Amino acid sequence: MSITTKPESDSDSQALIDVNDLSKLYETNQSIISRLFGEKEYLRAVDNVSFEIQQGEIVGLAGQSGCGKSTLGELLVQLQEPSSGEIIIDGDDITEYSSSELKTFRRKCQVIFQDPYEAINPRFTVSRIVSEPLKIHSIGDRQERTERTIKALNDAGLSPAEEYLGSFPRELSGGERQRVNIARAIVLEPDFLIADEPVSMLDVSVRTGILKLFEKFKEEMEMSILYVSHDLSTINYLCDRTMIMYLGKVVEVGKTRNVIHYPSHPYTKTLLQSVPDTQKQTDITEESVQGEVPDPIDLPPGCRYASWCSYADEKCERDEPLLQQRDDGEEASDQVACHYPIENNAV
Amino acid sequence: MTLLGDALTKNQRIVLETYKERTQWAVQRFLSNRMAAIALLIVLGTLFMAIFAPFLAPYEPQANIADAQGEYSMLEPPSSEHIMGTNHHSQDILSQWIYGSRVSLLVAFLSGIAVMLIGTTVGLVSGYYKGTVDLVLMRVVDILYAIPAIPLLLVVSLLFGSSVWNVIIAMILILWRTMARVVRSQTLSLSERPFVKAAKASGASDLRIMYVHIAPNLLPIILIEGVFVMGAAILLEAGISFLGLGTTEMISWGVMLQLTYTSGAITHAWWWVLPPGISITVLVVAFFYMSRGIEEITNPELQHR
Amino acid sequence: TGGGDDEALGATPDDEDDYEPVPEMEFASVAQDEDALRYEVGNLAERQLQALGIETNREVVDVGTYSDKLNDREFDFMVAAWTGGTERLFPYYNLFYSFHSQFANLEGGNYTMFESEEYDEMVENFRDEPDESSRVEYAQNCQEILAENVPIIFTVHPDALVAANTDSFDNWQEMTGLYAYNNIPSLTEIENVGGDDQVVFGTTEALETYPNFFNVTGPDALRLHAFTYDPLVRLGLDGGPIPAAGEEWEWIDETTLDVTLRSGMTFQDGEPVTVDDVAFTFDSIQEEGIPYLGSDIDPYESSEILDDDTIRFNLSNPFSGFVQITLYRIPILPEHIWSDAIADHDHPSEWSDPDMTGSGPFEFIDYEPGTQIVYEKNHDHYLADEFDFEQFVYRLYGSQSAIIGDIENGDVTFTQYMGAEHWNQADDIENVRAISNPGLDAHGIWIPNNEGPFRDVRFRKALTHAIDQDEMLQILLQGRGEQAKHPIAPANERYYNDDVAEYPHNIDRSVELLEEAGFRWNGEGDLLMPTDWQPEVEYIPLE
Amino acid sequence: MSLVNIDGVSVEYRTDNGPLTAVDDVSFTIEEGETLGIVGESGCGKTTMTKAFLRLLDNNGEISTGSITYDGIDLATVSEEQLRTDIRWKEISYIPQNAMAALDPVYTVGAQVVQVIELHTDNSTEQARERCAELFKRVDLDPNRMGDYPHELSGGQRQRVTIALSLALSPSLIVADEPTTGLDVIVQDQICELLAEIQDDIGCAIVFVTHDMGVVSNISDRVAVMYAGRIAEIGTIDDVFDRSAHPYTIGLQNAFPRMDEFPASSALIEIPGSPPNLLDPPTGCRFEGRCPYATEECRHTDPSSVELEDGHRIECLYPERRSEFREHGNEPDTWKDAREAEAKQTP
Amino acid sequence: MVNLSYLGKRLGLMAVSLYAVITVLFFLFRILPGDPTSQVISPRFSAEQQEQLMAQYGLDEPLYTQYFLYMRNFMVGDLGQSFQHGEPVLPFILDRTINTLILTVPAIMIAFIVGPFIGALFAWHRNGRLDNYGTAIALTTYAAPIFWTGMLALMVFSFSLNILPSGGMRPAGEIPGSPLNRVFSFVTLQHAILPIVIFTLWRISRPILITRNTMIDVLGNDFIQLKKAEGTPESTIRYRHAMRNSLLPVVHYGALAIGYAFGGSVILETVFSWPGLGRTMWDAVQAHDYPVVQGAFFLMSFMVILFNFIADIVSTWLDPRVKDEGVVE
Ligand SMILES: Nc1ncnc2c1ncn2[C@@H]1O[C@H](COP(=O)(O)OP(=O)(O)OP(=O)(O)O)[C@@H](O)[C@H]1O
Ligand SMILES: Nc1ncnc2c1ncn2[C@@H]1O[C@H](COP(=O)(O)OP(=O)(O)OP(=O)(O)O)[C@@H](O)[C@H]1O
Ligand SMILES: [Mg+2]
Ligand SMILES: [Mg+2]
Repeated sequence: MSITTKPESDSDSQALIDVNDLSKLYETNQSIISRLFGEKEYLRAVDNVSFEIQQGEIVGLAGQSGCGKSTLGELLVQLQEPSSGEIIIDGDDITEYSSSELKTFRRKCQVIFQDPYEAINPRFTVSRIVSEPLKIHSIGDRQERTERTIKALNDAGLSPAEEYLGSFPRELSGGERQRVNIARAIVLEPDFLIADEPVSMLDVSVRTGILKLFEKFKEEMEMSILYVSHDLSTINYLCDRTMIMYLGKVVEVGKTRNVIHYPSHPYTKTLLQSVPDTQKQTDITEESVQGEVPDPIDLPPGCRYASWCSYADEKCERDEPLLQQRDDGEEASDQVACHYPIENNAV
Repeated sequence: MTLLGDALTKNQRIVLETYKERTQWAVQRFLSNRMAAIALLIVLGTLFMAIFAPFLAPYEPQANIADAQGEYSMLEPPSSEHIMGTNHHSQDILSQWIYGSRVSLLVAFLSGIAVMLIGTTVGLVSGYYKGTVDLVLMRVVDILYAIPAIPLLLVVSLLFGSSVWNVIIAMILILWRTMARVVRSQTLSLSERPFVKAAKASGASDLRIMYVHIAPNLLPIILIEGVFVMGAAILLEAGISFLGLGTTEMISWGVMLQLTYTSGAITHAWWWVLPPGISITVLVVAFFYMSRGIEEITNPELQHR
Repeated sequence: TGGGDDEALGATPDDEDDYEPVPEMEFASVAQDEDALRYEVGNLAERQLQALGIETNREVVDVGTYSDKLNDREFDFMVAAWTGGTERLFPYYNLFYSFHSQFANLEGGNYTMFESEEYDEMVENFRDEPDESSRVEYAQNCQEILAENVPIIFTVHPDALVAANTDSFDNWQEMTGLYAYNNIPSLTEIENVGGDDQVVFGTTEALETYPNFFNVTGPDALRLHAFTYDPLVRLGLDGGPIPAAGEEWEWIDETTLDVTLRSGMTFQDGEPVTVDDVAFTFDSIQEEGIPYLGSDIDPYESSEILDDDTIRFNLSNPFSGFVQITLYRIPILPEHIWSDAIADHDHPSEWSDPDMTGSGPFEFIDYEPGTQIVYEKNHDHYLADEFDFEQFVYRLYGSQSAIIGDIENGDVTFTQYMGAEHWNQADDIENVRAISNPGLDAHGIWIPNNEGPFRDVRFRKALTHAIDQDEMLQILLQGRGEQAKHPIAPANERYYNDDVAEYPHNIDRSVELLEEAGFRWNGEGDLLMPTDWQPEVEYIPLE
Repeated sequence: MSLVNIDGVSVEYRTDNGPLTAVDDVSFTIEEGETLGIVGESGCGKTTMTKAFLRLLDNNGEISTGSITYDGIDLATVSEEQLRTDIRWKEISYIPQNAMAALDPVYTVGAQVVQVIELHTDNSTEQARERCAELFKRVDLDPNRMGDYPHELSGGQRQRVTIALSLALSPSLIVADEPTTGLDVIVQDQICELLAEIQDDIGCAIVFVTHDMGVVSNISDRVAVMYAGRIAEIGTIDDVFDRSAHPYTIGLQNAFPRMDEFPASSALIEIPGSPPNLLDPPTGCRFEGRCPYATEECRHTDPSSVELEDGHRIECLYPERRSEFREHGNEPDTWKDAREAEAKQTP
Repeated sequence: MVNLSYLGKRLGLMAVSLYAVITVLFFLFRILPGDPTSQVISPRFSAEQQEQLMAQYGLDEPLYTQYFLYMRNFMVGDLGQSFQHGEPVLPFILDRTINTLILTVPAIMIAFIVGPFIGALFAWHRNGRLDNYGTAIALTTYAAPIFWTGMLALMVFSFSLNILPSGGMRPAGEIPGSPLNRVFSFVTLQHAILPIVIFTLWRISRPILITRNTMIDVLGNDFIQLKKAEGTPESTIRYRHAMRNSLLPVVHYGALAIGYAFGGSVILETVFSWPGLGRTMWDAVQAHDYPVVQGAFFLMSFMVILFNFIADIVSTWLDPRVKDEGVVE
């Protein structure tokens, strides 16, 4: 087990969210045969993760599929019980909340789920979906709730909102659904929003509008947003700071500009090179990764990235690198978990 | 304010219109399935017959009818006097047949509805809470599964005596298990769906999540299974009637068939043997086709292919 | 189903406050699959009683609950019956056991709690009287008392309906009572015309308990034991005792009977049958107890062996039916087989795979519960030459229809316990001889004579008038039977008394009688009784 | 001569609400050994088009007009038996959309490859297995994984298996329907690279369907941009990306955030509105409702295909205004106006 | 190496289920109205005689003592002695089970082997004429009360045409030499044919309908399209791919059906006078012969539970995605 030093925020203000050594283990499902002939196994979906998010900040969280991004997001709103670690929001450890405290907490913290097709109840009308959180928290009377619902829909970019109130999700396009989804999340005017891959399922022509909404929320409502995505180009567009995850670990964190333009971790670099870009054209000759991602159930002892990494040596295979402040160079004021961070070489 | 008020009425109108459209669409779609439409007609016809039995039946179903000379007419084939003939006790088969529909439908609807309620609740609780609750409830279901239906029905009706109500209770006792399983497995997957997580993230209570968010999504499957249960209930009732544990206070189709069997009418009184058997078969098939009709409306997968 | 119509049947009370409705009564019968006739009688009778404005609540119970209710006297109306084995031609059980006040308690068989000193005396005379004609007179007086006091609402005496295939066997001669063809004397009469050496008895009655004799709990099993074991006497086709293992018998006095054993008899394993075996059988049954045979063994006190061939029975009390009932029902078991069994088990009934060797006309070959019992003729038996076949099969069926189908095609030789509808069917078949054998059964509706309104004879009479016995006869029995006046059936020609009080179906007469006894009706036609009602006529003696 | 000639093909689906023309009078060619990208929004008919090649349309769909000529054979009318034995897989293989679900879950992946080899060749099982191992190596999969079941492989690995499968008989055309959608960037990059390599190796033509402009620009020689059942623009990569002539293509490019700029905010412009309902398509140009340059004429006249340069064709009434469109296309205001205009029209 | 703790857990769960079944049954029968003695003990018996009988069957002990006694004997395979027949229960019901299996094994085998193929055919031609008429027939054979169809069949083949026997397992008086002879003989076949056909017709409808419905879903899966694109012949797609993928629910339903099959069908056995376990149990229920009823119930429950376990294993083989307890993840 590794000890993680907590990355220090470069901001002086009091952090809104403070996560310390958070882990989540899943018991793996096995078939009856393997149960008969084997042992119980665990999957480390989130492994000893620590970070902070400031008021009014958009933090990007990137990494390949299955690295634990969604799990981390769900931990932050207690949709999953952490296996260990603490999550301090506004000075309280939310992992110790009672169910009534949790309910109060949930007014302040909302999630936009990964898949807009799945995240809204197909049997509810738009107005019902959006006003449901108000009802749950007994906010306002019917009239007032409708007003707020309409406002939230308008804020989410669905206008004229009245036209949509009576529709069912399946009568909406993907972009419209995602907006309903967003409206539901912001109708309580939360302080903190987790946006889990909010645009990955959408057509390019509607993505942009959604991204712009987040900017607006940040600016107009001082909302803190954890923006989860595996798509670095949207993160580049939107986020103040960015965290890169690999197999349950945070491997690099820092100002977006630094992370994307001056990556320190080899993995970040690979990620960046893989982003398809209309400008990049057919020059895909850059070195690309080879080999296999290690099995998250059966992790190697050293650096998890070593098997992919072109710079890896025995040390990498033996010792697990800790997340550390980088000290060299002004541009790379971020933290990285690598024995041999890349020197200042912009992509 | 007025502006908003206008908006509201407009919204409500939209909501109403969509509901109306959807209902209309569903009805149309159901009726455009010819078998489902016929099935519905059969079930409604039987329902009509059951409700208005006293007005439709020419005789008391249990009366031993004697003619003016005090002569009984036993095992008479259909005649103008007795359109469907008489049975061995000089009872009017048409009247028995009409009254007999009551028990079948009563058994079907009551057990169907009760099974829907119980099965859904158990399934929801089990699938939603998972863990120990699930383990315990599913063990109970397993145990129920391990006990065969007809023998258990027999024991239960022996235990409580044979009456329509006891038959229904026994039926419910047996049939809720499948519903519970089906609902549970759906709930298991539904409760992992992001929209349920979203409700949770909004602070909804467990009860609210189960009944407001999850249950409506189960409606189709509950209906389909419920209608299936209704068919099964009719058959089970006929089965235990056949074994002589049928209802005593009301004549049922199952009891009619049992009488044809015990009295040996099978070899010669076709007018007595055929109607109840055919009616049971047709009604049960009708329930199945109705469930398929419902399935077709509610399962988008089936709509295009 | 409520009582009565919307109008009062008879007089309405002057002041309704002095009256209360007659309490709701429970009307019980066994379930249909156990006894269709009793069940149907219940259905009909209940409707007819309700016509008088009596509220009833129908309860259909299984046999177990049914006997509990009888034993505990927890019923208002109970459809019940005496079944008619041929030994019931001596109506000891129907008259004595069921109505003597000695049994009007929770242990006894007088379920209706009918009590009358006059009757007790009369029926005791009947029991003790060795002289037949006097005995018949006593019995007929008993019948008169019963008919006048209606302790039970007597309904019908169904005929015993049997059918036999005539292609394979002919010369069918029926015995009086229930077992018309299924008895040794009838089977000795039949002639093999089809060349088939097998007689198959088809039935739907699963045996209660078989084959251990000490386990016997019902008439069917007992009947089959008479195939493998010889009793001292058998009953002839007319129902009178004829010699079997006992060649002759002689009453020494009211409580002493000498029986001479047929000589030269052997068990099927070759051992001789001796008087010791007879004594052993009676003694062990008395000691070990076979509940079903309790009342049969009851009068037996002890036996003495007078010589190699003669045994003397000493009775504890006079019992004129000892020969016809006890000696007929209790056969001779081989001592050399059963003495070990008695020694080896807590109770001999626990011997689960008993050796079925007996001295009887048939050898037990195989028993497959639920399927069949197979017997083969015992060629050493004194009756061996009389049987015109080699094998007797007791074959179980799921339904009577199947039996009839098989009688027609010859797979079954004969059947009994038929329902009227099946019998009609069989009667229509050319190669089947279907007979409607006058029965000894007596059906009725048992009522608690010591409770509430039932205490008044007129109330009981009124109920009896309300019952349409003819409808039962015509509908339920399809005319195959007789209306009942008392527990003795007309088929019992010797004892039957036809000249007794009768209660034809007549609602007006019922109303009249009820009014006389103080009952009234309210506007809805419900029967009312005065709040302080007391019975006035509790017993009507013989003139 | 071209490998495949698609000439005036329309595909119609029978639905409860009447016939739906998913592909409407489309003509183009596929040249030997080239990669043709097809891009377009969800529901514009990409999958329908590709399924038409192998006549794999759903039961309620049919090719209503036009011909698809392959090697002199009209695929639209050839007998089912000949199609099955001569064309399918031998000549044209297929990587279906959602390829991760395209493997039979109850057979091992190796068995499925072996099955298809045995089906079309006289190879013995042993030979087929060898060939399979070869194919696995070709797609960078460990041949030992032939014994695995699909669910035991990651999404990317499954995708490789379907590619291996499609190569089994060295076809002359591979039709790949969104082979990278749903995969994370790194894997997507690997797959694209793999397809490019394979093409170099065996010289087959590839039809590559995607909705990701970035991907298509990286991999294709030529691109067809589909919109609402029509081909809005088709041409080489340079034609379509640098000399875009159709307003829709221009709009699509705007919607892509770029990695090389930071911050990139100002560049993102969404295309307002949504595609028309194909059940009841509007008269005139189908993009008219969303097009900032639409005129009255566009509303009534169905634009026909105009060839601009050699092989660069668009369906637009104003091919001559294309440079004007391109210039204004980069300004957010251009698109905003259209949106407001549309909003005004709706009520 | 077998994971003993997991195997133990599974077996433990099975044992718990069985234990619960036995316990529930034990008490269920003892709260039936009419105590068990009433069947064995004629009302004519004296109090003394009754007590003697109660003692003989251990019925005079308090309920909990009876229960513990029962459980203790149960552990050593002693299920008591039949009130009715005086025989030990276990050999008695096992013997009846053989009779039952003569009817049910062929029926279930045909139903669950042929049924899925028919269902697959229907699904393939979904909404075609074959499917429409075929499903209607399958539904009808399921919906027609089995005793009614049984009666009609008897009437036609046995009473009217007289080509098949009317019931029972063999002609009267014939004694099967050996158990093997009882099962495999021409007469048995002759007697069993009608009930087997009726039973099969009734049983086969569920596998048909289940397969059909599941397969319609499966046919919508992408891999079917790919198989088609590969040029795989239709029949291969239909049976090797689509049907195999649709078998899971059939297997689980089949496990139940096989389990219940050990108990036979009371109704069928009644109609065809077949001395199977179902009929025996029904007689025993009526006679309050608890040891037999409990034994029979136990046997069936045991089989259901056992076959469920087997089905769990079979389904992992059929569909490698299946996790514990038959759930596809
Ligand atoms: N409920 C669960 N039970 C067991 N394992 C889980 C569960 N949820 C997630 N996992 C596993 O945890 C790991 C992290 O999953 P997570 O959904 O957080 O990934 P992600 O980064 O969001 O991926 P994606 O980009 O595909 O959304 C994966 O290996 C996943 O299989
Ligand atoms: N079987 C069908 N029946 C009726 N309509 C269909 C059917 N299949 C597709 N469609 C419709 O045809 C149009 C084109 O569908 P198609 O699947 O070709 O789109 P696509 O471009 O591949 O979209 P995506 O990017 O979502 O895969 C859509 O409007 C779709 O709804
Ligand atoms: Mg995720
Ligand atoms: Mg597609």
